[in-house]
Order: sequence, then C-alpha cells, then structure tokens
Amino acid sequence: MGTVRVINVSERRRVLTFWERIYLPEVWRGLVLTARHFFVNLWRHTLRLFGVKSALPGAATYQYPEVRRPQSPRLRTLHRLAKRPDGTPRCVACMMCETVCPAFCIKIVAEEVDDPNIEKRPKSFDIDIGRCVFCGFCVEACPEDAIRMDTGITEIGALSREGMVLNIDTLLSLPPKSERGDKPVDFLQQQLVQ
Amino acid sequence: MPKVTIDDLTIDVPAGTTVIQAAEKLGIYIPRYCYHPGLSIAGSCRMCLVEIEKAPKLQIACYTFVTEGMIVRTTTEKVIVARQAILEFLLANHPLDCPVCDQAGECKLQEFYMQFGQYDSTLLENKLKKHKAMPIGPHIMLDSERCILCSRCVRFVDEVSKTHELGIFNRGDHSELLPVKGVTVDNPYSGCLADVCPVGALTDRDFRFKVRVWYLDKTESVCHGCSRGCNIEIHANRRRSHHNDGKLVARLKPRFNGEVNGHWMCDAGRYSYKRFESEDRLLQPLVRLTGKGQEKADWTLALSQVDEQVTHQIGRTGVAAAAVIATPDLSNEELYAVRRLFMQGMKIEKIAHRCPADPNGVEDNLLRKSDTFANTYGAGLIIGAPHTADPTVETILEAAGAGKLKTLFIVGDGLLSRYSADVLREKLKNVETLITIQTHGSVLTELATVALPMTTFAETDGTICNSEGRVQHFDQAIPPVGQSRPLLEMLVDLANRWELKAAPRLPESCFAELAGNVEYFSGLTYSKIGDAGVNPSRRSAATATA
Amino acid sequence: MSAGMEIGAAVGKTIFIVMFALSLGGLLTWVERKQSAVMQDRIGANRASILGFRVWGLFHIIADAVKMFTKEDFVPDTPHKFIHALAPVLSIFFALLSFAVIPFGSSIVIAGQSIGLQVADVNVGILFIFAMMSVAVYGVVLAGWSSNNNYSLLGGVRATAQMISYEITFGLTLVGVIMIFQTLSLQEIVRAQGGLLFGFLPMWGVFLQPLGFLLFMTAAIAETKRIPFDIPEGESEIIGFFLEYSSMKFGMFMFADFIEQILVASMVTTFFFGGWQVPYLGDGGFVFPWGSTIDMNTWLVESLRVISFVLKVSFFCWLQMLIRWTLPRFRFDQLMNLGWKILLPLSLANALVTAIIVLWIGR
Amino acid sequence: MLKLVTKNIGIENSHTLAVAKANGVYSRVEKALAMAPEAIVEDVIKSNLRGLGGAGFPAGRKWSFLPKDSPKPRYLVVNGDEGEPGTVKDKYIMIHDPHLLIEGIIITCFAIRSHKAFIYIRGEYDLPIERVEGAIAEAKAAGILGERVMGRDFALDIVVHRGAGAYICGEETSLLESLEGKRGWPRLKPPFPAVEGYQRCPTVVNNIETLSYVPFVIEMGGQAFADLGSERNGGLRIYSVSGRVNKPGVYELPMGTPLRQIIYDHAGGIAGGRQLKAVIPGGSSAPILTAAEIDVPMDFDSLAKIGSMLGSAGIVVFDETVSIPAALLVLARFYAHESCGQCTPCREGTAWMTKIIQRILDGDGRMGDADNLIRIARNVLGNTICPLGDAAALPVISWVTKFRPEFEEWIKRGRPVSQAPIPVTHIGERTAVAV
Repeated sequence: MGTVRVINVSERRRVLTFWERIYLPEVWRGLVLTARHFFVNLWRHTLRLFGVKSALPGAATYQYPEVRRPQSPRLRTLHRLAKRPDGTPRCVACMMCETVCPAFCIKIVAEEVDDPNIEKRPKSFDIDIGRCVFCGFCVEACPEDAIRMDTGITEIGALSREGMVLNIDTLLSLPPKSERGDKPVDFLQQQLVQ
Repeated sequence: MPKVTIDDLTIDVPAGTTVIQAAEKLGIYIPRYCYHPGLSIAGSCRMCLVEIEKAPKLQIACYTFVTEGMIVRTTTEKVIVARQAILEFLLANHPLDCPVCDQAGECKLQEFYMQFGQYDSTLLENKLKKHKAMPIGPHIMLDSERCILCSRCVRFVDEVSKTHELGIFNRGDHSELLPVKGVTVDNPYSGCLADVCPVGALTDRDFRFKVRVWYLDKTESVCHGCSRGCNIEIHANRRRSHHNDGKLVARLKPRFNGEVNGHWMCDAGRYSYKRFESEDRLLQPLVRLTGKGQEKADWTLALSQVDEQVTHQIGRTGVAAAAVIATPDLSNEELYAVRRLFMQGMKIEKIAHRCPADPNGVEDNLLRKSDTFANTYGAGLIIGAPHTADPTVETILEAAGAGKLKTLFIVGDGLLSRYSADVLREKLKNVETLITIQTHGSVLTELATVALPMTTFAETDGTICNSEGRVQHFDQAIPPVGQSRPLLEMLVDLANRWELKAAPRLPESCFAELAGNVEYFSGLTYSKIGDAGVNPSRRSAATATA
Repeated sequence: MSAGMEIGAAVGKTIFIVMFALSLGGLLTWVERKQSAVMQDRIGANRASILGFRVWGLFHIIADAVKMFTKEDFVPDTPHKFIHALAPVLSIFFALLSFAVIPFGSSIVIAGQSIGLQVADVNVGILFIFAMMSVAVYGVVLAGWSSNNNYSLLGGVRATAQMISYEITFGLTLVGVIMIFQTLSLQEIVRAQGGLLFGFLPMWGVFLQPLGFLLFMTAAIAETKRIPFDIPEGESEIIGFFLEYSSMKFGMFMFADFIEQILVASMVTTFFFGGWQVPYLGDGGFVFPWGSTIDMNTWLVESLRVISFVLKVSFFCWLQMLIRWTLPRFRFDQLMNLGWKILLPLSLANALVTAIIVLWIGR
Repeated sequence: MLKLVTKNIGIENSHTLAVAKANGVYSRVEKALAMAPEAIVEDVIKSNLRGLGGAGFPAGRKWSFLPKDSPKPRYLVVNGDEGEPGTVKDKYIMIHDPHLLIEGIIITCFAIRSHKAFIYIRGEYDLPIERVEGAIAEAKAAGILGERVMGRDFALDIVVHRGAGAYICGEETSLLESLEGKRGWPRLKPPFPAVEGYQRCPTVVNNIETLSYVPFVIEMGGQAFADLGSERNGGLRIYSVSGRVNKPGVYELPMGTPLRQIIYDHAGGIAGGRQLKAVIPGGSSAPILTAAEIDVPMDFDSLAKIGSMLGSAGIVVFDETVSIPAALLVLARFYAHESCGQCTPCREGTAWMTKIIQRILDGDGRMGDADNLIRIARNVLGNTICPLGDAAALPVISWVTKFRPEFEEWIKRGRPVSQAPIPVTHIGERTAVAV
C-alpha cells in the first residue's frame, strides 16, 4: 500500500509544452494509437476468421447472452427472502429495510403470530424492482439476515410496472446463486408463469 | 432556596427538589429508568448515578435532595463508567429482539445505550428465559424477558390506578414482573402501563405491530371523550400508507398537563381514536331529492339542496317552525359559527345545546368525568348564554315530535349517545326538512333531507373548554376523511348562498371573533392559549379577589 | 455525339455517382460502428441475422433502414411543418448534388464517342461545390428553426456560425491549388496532377500544397459537422438541430452526414491526391521513372483509374472515421479560435506564399 | 479467660429462667432501671460497644439519633436474622442464654424509651426460636416482662417474628419491610430507621450479640468495658471459627485479639497439619486474607486498615488443599441467590459473576475472565441501594486479585488445580464446642 497522493486541481492542470499546444503532433499520436489498435485487432479478427486461433482476442468484451461475465460473490443482484429451516420466512417485519430504503421500494405489512418466540411476521412483503437502486442498504440493515441479494439474477424485466413488483412468495422462492449454480434464470419467464 | 451547581451551571431551587429535577431545570438530562415524575421514587435502576462533591460514592440523582452549595457532576469518567455498567447489567438478560419489539424507536434502553453504552460486549453467558408475549389484560401485553424491573408499572397500579394488579416475583435475576395470580390487568387506565414502561415489556395490544413508531407524526390535541379534556398527542401514520391497515391515526398518547390530566389518560379516551376512520364515517353528502330516495351527492348539489329546501320550507312555515340542535361535542369555534349563522343570521330562536346526562357516563377520582361531552362548558357560554328562550334538546325534540317544527338542523353527533334510534325516529318523523351535519352515518343521517359529512376533532383545529372552564387548543392531525369538510367551511358556504354574514372560515380567525364577542374568551388568542391551555374563570376569580 | 447518346451517358454517369455515394454512405453506417468497435477493442454490431447468417453485422444496414422507415414519425408542434419536413431533404439533396462535378475517371470511348467520366464538366466546378456546400447549411438552419425548440435552434445557430467560419478557410486553401493548376475545372485539376515532380514524385496537390492539405482537411471535417467539430450536435449538451426529428427524417440527416463525409473524401482526393490518377499510369499504360513501361488497353487503364478513385475515397472515409473516434470535441470558443485565429491566418499565408512562388517560377 | 456472653454456655439448662437467674442474668436490670435513660446511653457510648452484626456502628450513638421530640412510638428491633455464611454466634446466644438477650432488650428499651421490641429471627433457626419464645413466656410469667417490668413503672412487650429465610432481611431496612409484612426489599436511605423505621416510627435496630453485651456494660460501667478491648473497639467479641481447623467453634475473646492467635491457639491450628492458605476474617462478605496477613488484630479498625473487615467475625479458614475458584463459586452463588432483585447492579451483577465463575470451573474460561470479574464487581460495588451488592463484590475483587494465578491456571488448563472439597463447613449444633 503506497501512500495516497492528494493532487490539487491546479496542480493537475500543468502547463502544456509547445508541441502539445500546437496540437497537431498530439493529434497525430492519437491517430497512431487508435490506428494501431484498429490494425492489431483487425489482424487478430482476421486470423480468427481463417481459423487461426490466436491466444489474444480481438476484443475485450463479452458476447453477452452466450458468454456471461463472471459475477463477484459480493455482487448485489436480485433480492430474495431467506427461510427458516421450517420454511417460514426469517423476516420478522421489523421494517428496518423499509425504513432505510432510499428508493422507497419496499413495502411490508406485519402481522402477529401465535408463537411467542416469533411474535411477528410479514403478512406481505413487496419489493418494487422498478424503483430499486440496488444499493444493498436493506441487506445491511436487516437484523435477521432475512433479506439477501445473492440470487445472481441480474436480468430483470417484466411486461408491466406491476410485473416489477415482487411479492413475498416470489422472493421466498428465489434460490441463492450458490444453490442455483451457473444455470441462468430467465427471470421474465418466472414472472410470467405466476 | 438552596443553590446547587450542576455541571458548572448554578440554579436556585426550592428545598426538597431532587438533583434530577434541578438538572432538568438546567436543561441537563440525566438518564433514568425507574424515575417517573408522576410516581413515587424507587431508586432501583441506578441509571441516574451522579457524582456529588464530598460524597464518597456516586449518588442517585432521583433521590438525592439538593442542599445549599451542592456541586453535582454528571459527565465525569466515574459517572460514565457507572452508566455503561448499569446498561451492561440491564442488557445482560434483556433479549435483543428489537426487530420484533414494538417499543423499538421509543425505547429508553435503546436510546440510552446509543448515548451512553459501552458498545463492546463482554457478555458470553446465556440469557435467562422468562415469559414471552403474555397478554395480561385487554389492552396490555407483557414480555417479562424484556422487563428491566424498574417497577414503574407496579407503582402505577399501586399509586395511580390503585388496582394493585402487578407485582415483582422471585429474587435476584430471576425476579419477574407478573400480574398477581388470577388477576387480569383491566383497570380503566391500563393503557398507561404501556406509556410508563421505558422498554418493551408492557406494550399496547391495540397498537402492536400496526406501524413502527418512527413513521408516526405527533400532533398536540385534546381528548374529546369527556369533559375532563385530557391533553393528548395524536400519532398519525402519514408516511407509509400501507401500514396500520391503511388508516392514518395509529394511537393516542397522553400529553403532560399538570393542571388537567398529569401524565395519564383513560382507556376509553385512548382507544377512541378508532372513531376517526371507522367504517361508519359519513364520507359523502347524502341528499333526498323530492320523489326519490336518499342518494349520494357532491357538495355543490348538497349545499344547493340545503339552500333550496330550507329557503322553501322557512318561506312556507316560517322561522318559528325552525330549530337548531348543536350538541356540545363541537368546538368553541364551531359553536360560534352555528350561533353566528343560525341565531344572528337566520334569526332562528330555538337553538339548543343542553342534552340530558349520559346514561353511560362514569366518574372516578382520577380523570374520568360522567359528562361525556367535551365542551359543555363552552356550549353554555356560546349558545346558552345569549339565548333568551334557551330551550333544551329535550323540548325541541318534544316540539318536533308534536309536529310543531318543520325545519330542523342537527349539528354534531351528541344526540346518539343520549337517545335510542327508535326514539329519534319517532320524534323526527314529522320534521319535513331535516338537515344533519354529522361525522358518522347514523339514524339521523338516514332520516335527513340532506346529510352533510363533517370532520372530527382530529381533522380540524379548534378549542374546547373542559368542565373547569379551561380553554384548550387542539391541532389538526390528519386531512379530512373522505369528502367530509370542517363545519366552519360548510357554514360559510351556506351563508354565502343565503347572503348572510358567517363566522370566518379559519378556526383561528373564528376564535379571534369569538374572543371579541364572548366576554369569557376576551383577550385570548391561540398563541396565548398555547399548549397547556388557560382557564379564564380562574383569571376572573383572581381579579375579583384582587 | 448524338443527343440520345449524350443523355444516356449523362443518365449512366449520374446513376453511377449517386449509387456510389448512396451505397458507400450506407456502408459507412456499418463501418462507423464496426471500425469504432475494432479501434476500441470491441466487436461491434453483429447481431442482425438473416437465416442465421450474420456476415459480421452487415445486415444491420438493412435492419437500420427498416427501423428508420418504420418508426413513428413524430412531428413537433410547430407552425412550420413543411419546412420541418423540407430541411432533411435539403441537407441530403445538396450534399448529393455536389458529386455532379467530381471526376471519377478520365474518359472512355464508346462508339467513337469520348465520354468524360464526370457528370458535369463545369469549368467552375470548385465554385459549384462551394455553392452547394453553402446552400447545404440551410438544411441545418431550417431544421433547427422549424423544430420550435430552443435546443434545436441553438444547434442550428451554432451550425451556421461554424460553417461560415470554416468556409473561409475552406475556400482560401483551395486558392493555392487554383493558383498552381491555373484552373477551376476539377477535371483539369486532376489531369494536371498526372505529371511528375523532380521526375519521380507524382505531382499531387498534397506535395505542392502540404499546408493547404492540412488546412483543407480540417476545414472540410468542420464542414461535415463531425467530431471533433460536432458542436451543432453536441449530444451531451444540446442534442442539436435534429433534436425534434425522428424516423427517416432523422435518418436523412444522419445519411447526409455520411454523404458529406464521402464528398469531403472525394474533394481531398481530387484536389490533393490526384483524383482518379494512378501514379505513372498514362493513357497507354504505365511509364515508370526508371524507363520501363507496361502497355495497356484503354478500358483497363480507365478501370484502374476508377478503382483508384474509389480506393482513395474509401481511404479518406476511413481516415475521417479514425479522426472522429480519436479526438474529443472542441469547445465552441476553441472552435472559433481555431477557425479565425489559426486556420484563417495560416490559409492566408499559404495563399500568399503560393502566389509568390507561382509568380517567381512563372517569371 | 474472661467470658461474658458465653459465660453460661455449657451449663445445663442454661436457657431456663431458674438457671439463668442463678447465673446472674437479670441482675443488671435493677441497676439499669434505676439509672436515667440518658445515663445508660451515655454509658454505652463510653463503652465503645459497636454494632456486632457486621457494620460496627457504635451502638450508643445509634440510640442517641432517635428524635427527641417525636410523638410517635419508638421501637426496638432485634436483628436475629443471622444469615452471613460462617457466622453462628447469635444462634448460640439464643439457644443457650435467651434470658441474657431479654435482659439486654429490657435495658436497651428502657434507655431508648421504647415499650415494644421485636426479635426478628431467621426462619431456619427452629431451636433458637423455640428457646427465645420459651424464655419470653417464662419472663412474662415471672413478671419480668409485661405492663410492669420487674415491678417498675416500665411496660415492655417483646414479639418474636420469624423470618422466611432471606439473607437480605438481615439488612435493617429490608428487615423492617419484612417485619411490616412486605417484600423484603431494602429501603432508600435517608430516612434512617432511627428517624423512620418500623411503620415510619423511630426505630433502633440492633444485633443480638450487641444487645447481649449491654447488661455487662451496665454491670461493669462503660469505661471498664471499653478497656477490655482495643482502642475504639470496646469489650469482647464472639468469633465463630469454621473451616479447616482442628477445633471449629465460637470463641469469646477481647476485641483486637490477633487472628493468628485465634486460629492457632484457640481453634487448635490447621486440621491435618496442613498449611494455611487463606482466611475470611469476618463473614463471607469480608475480603479474604492470605496466610501472610494473619497477624492482624481482630477489630473493626485494624482490619479496615488492611482492606478487609471484621463484619460478623465469622472466621473461615482455608488450608492449602482448598481450591479458591471453587470456593468463590459457593459464595457467588449464595449472593446471586440471595440478591433481592430490586436494584440493577446487584440483581444482574451477582448472577453474571456466578455464571462466569461457573464457566471457569466448567473448563470454558477465557483469559479475560479474571479481569472481567473484577470489572463487574467494581461496577456493582458502591452502586447499590443496600450493602448486599458490596458484600457480593468485595470477595470477588479480593479473591481474584489475591489468587489470580490460581484462576488463570484453571482457565488455561480447563480443569481444577487441586481437587479439594469446598471448605465452608457448616458448624452444626452438635459439633459446636463451647469453650
């Protein structure tokens, strides 16, 4: 760990040299740089086209639907509600997530349970994914570790605004990514099925 | 007057003042659990320990009386360590179930721990298990695990309600707050137990899990349950519409007023908030058009119907056959507006406010009054006093029953608690034009030619006089429910249609006019009434003796 | 030459040059996406497929066209609906019209008739192009004005200011070329570049007017309103004059952009890179400086020349793309500074020095 | 050797009126009743007789605190709730010489102008209660108690109140609460019982042993009594010796007798010839003394000087085989069990300390536990309503401080250092040897 150097804006804005101010050499350098990329990449693409598999790819991008970017385990993806071993939601409807949510996208209604050791549970638990900003505050705020953002689902879509509101059953049914593996979930499909 | 110095601030206080009270006067808040200004001193929580010069040990601020030249320090290292220790002890067996605890957000244990706690726990031991979620009465739920044994509730039932239902049983850390065997906590003030409990041990069953307290907005108001006029706070959930079953008002809490209700309020008043948004609220004007049944209408139609029907009827049968009943559950402003329009504008002579006694009224030594009208005193001053004939409600209903009245205005809900539906139906059957201005639907609105929906006291500003004549102000807590409107506005609109002069539309200006016209209120304004209210009858008594 | 023949030849040449411009313009929409992608280590558009064939995204040209034509044509609430509709047409029309004077080859002989490979051999071709390019600004101005939108209008105003500023440089740099070649006819200019300098170097404009070339190139790009001179569009600031355009009307503006790009490439080729000239290729075949010759048939020679022209134009299209995806946008004040304080004095100086040299050599 | 209170112990039927009278009991009443009450109080103050229940507050001064002009009745409450582990002296007085106690009560009541006395006796003390009640009945029958005490114009009634077995009721204010029929919770002070005690009336609360010495103060005169003991610690003291000594029992010795002398000379030394490890000098709440500290004179002030206390003078002796942590658990558990639960530090602290010690003994200790124990005990100390919190905290602080290596050894090894039985042996009625 090196020390962090604080650079003032005035300091950063250094005086340009004569050649830089003329601009043309810099333009030239820029063109050379981009042109080099162009030709190198074109060469690699061409090699590939003719079946010569170069170790170096011509592009840094992922071919998205077929190839997916590996997700960091900390990536905040679609929410789910964790369950107790007996299948009931861990959530006790404390409203912490609802309170902390900066997008006001969580709506919980609490109800009383007869079991004095649980006392309280969510009657309904809706997340409006259309409003969610995926900040993860709800996960941070949850004292019961009930709401988690570990489904690995990032493709979220629906055909209506109402379809973007996930209810408690959906949230409880979503598996964590660790259980689901890399198998992609067509989330839209799931929504439509309901 | 001993002079005491607390944290370098000096104050003169009367002898017999405790350090905690003196500190409060200086604006220094000493944390406490067992100390409650409305109860005797227990000195058992030890949270209010302070350092007093020349005392070898820390002293409890709640039971140390000030002496001349006493020097108290509340922020020394020793005090801070002691507070941390007390909090640590209290939490040693307190369950950390704040997520399900309804007290969370107004819990003194949470608050003081955030403020004074030591944060790094050294506790490795298991917590004791005690009774969880135990309903001990119709209104109160006990969770003895959460109890910190401050004994406030025990002292409340011993000293205030004097019903002695609660006790602390067992010894040491097995001590447990429980109701006495075979007893349910159902005294008429049991709701106060949830207020005095500094933690979540005693919670209100009615309020439980409806809405978290930090979503509530507090409005200062005055209870309209009886003529005591207890000072209250209306807690409304305006921020999360899906909570509290979609209703706004979530609970009522007593507000301290040493002259009226102290720290307390009765259960009847406490749970009366359900009326505000009950199913039977009249949400829309009802109009009975000629040759048709009663129909829902908009305000324009309803008011034009009142205009037409009343003008027609009075033109036919005369003002002598018209009467007004204004029940004393209305505010001073509303009563004044009634007087202004009907008495002075329309020249109706028969305006009654005096109702028979409430058969269900209860009176006790603490708060409850048998007169269940909030503003009998004010009604007497505003409607009763200038009245020459001063008929009672009884005589007006008799006259109506005898067919002598053809036009009748009924303003306010008061009749319903005094007369049965059958009696009212019988008495009012000969009234041809019956205009009711009510908050709730009832037999009266069924019979009405035009029924106008009015706001309750939670939905408008105003003042009332309690049985001692104390003028107290209440604020609007929630917007009008449904299409109901404040009475003042309605009467202004009606007056405009009739080209009469009405009382001002806003309660504050209306009160200013009232103060100019009724001697009792002279010189008063809303700002002079303030939060605690004033009692002009005492003022006049004081000036009389002077 | 019979009138029918003449008309036929004119129609043929027109069709060729219009098809050339339009198809190259269409291709450029793909090139722009693909070239930028390759420059930026991406792959670029490659999804449009017909029967599973993707052909490196070439079908996107079709897909784009279909999309442009089928999208909702939203017209803003403006009192100038006709002008609003006219503006994109003007833009593309004048851009295409300029191609009339661009020579894409020398001449061919069909049935004994010599036909110049140029739609209209106007002897003041340069002036014609200037005229057309000046009129083209109306498309932009009218679009901005008729959209009834502050940002559009601002875009139009910027475009006017920019075009007026750079047209001066644009014209002045060509003064040098005109002085050297002593003609305003584009075909003549191209032919004049067929000679050799010092016996081996093709006598292309770029060698005679290197500074002129740079200035011309700069001014020409500015005329096309493309990065780094896309102030009138400025998508991160004001969106620009076509803000209120959608569907194919917007498509026409886009397309006009590409056509202008081709036009600039053609002009650079014509003025500075020998137009259709192939180095050392005379009418009878190659004559190399070291003496060896390759004899060729006229048709072959003409074909090579047309191909040479097309290749040169394609290269300059590529170069403009490279610049467009390399340089950042100027600020408006920088643009004006560059135009008035740097390019204009330099082009004046260039014209002066050229004049002195021409006079000196001529004496 | 001089014996006063224990003089009659060992005489057959010493608890009966006849035997007692024959041995001098009630002989001082005459003299006392002839004196002015103020003179008696004066004499007792002069005698340096201190409260022998444990606090050591001078008895005469306590009496003088009674408000002079209060119209309310005055009470004497006799504290016979002898609950301090290791202390058995009051029991012996009540069993063997109840009439001496009654004599002391008569004199005291006369001195403080009280006409009603309560004897609050620990609930487990069956035989003492039986003996005291018997003695009162005898005295009443003999006219010693009643409307006219010994024929003089002085009425006195004595009521025996049997406690329910709570240690906390040995604390004077909770004893009064208990006496009033309430839950035995200590009261906030002030007001002190002398001002507002039983039924909010002026009340003197004294220990049985204290009152038993009062007749001798009268007999000998205050100054002579004071001279028996050391400076400011007048008279004799009954020491209950238990634990690993050869002759456990109660020993009446002058105040200020060195501890070593009591253990080795009077109690016959350590049993089995083993080494002395530690001594509790004054009942379980007194901080422990190591073997090196036993040359201290056994009086209130000397022990206070070395950081311990005389308390109830219940001496518990530990030999080298005793495991200190295991012994501390017994004490901690006792205090956790007996904490009344009223105020927070004691209620939670005692139980918490017990749990920690238990965890250490269960082999699940952590290295920070010793410090944590001391920290918790310090947080309890001085922050409670009544002294029970201090009583629970002081041993923990002193034991853990003085024998920290033993605790840490146990924590490290997860099992006991030595497997010795726990030393607080109960001195049964039969095993006691009155010397």
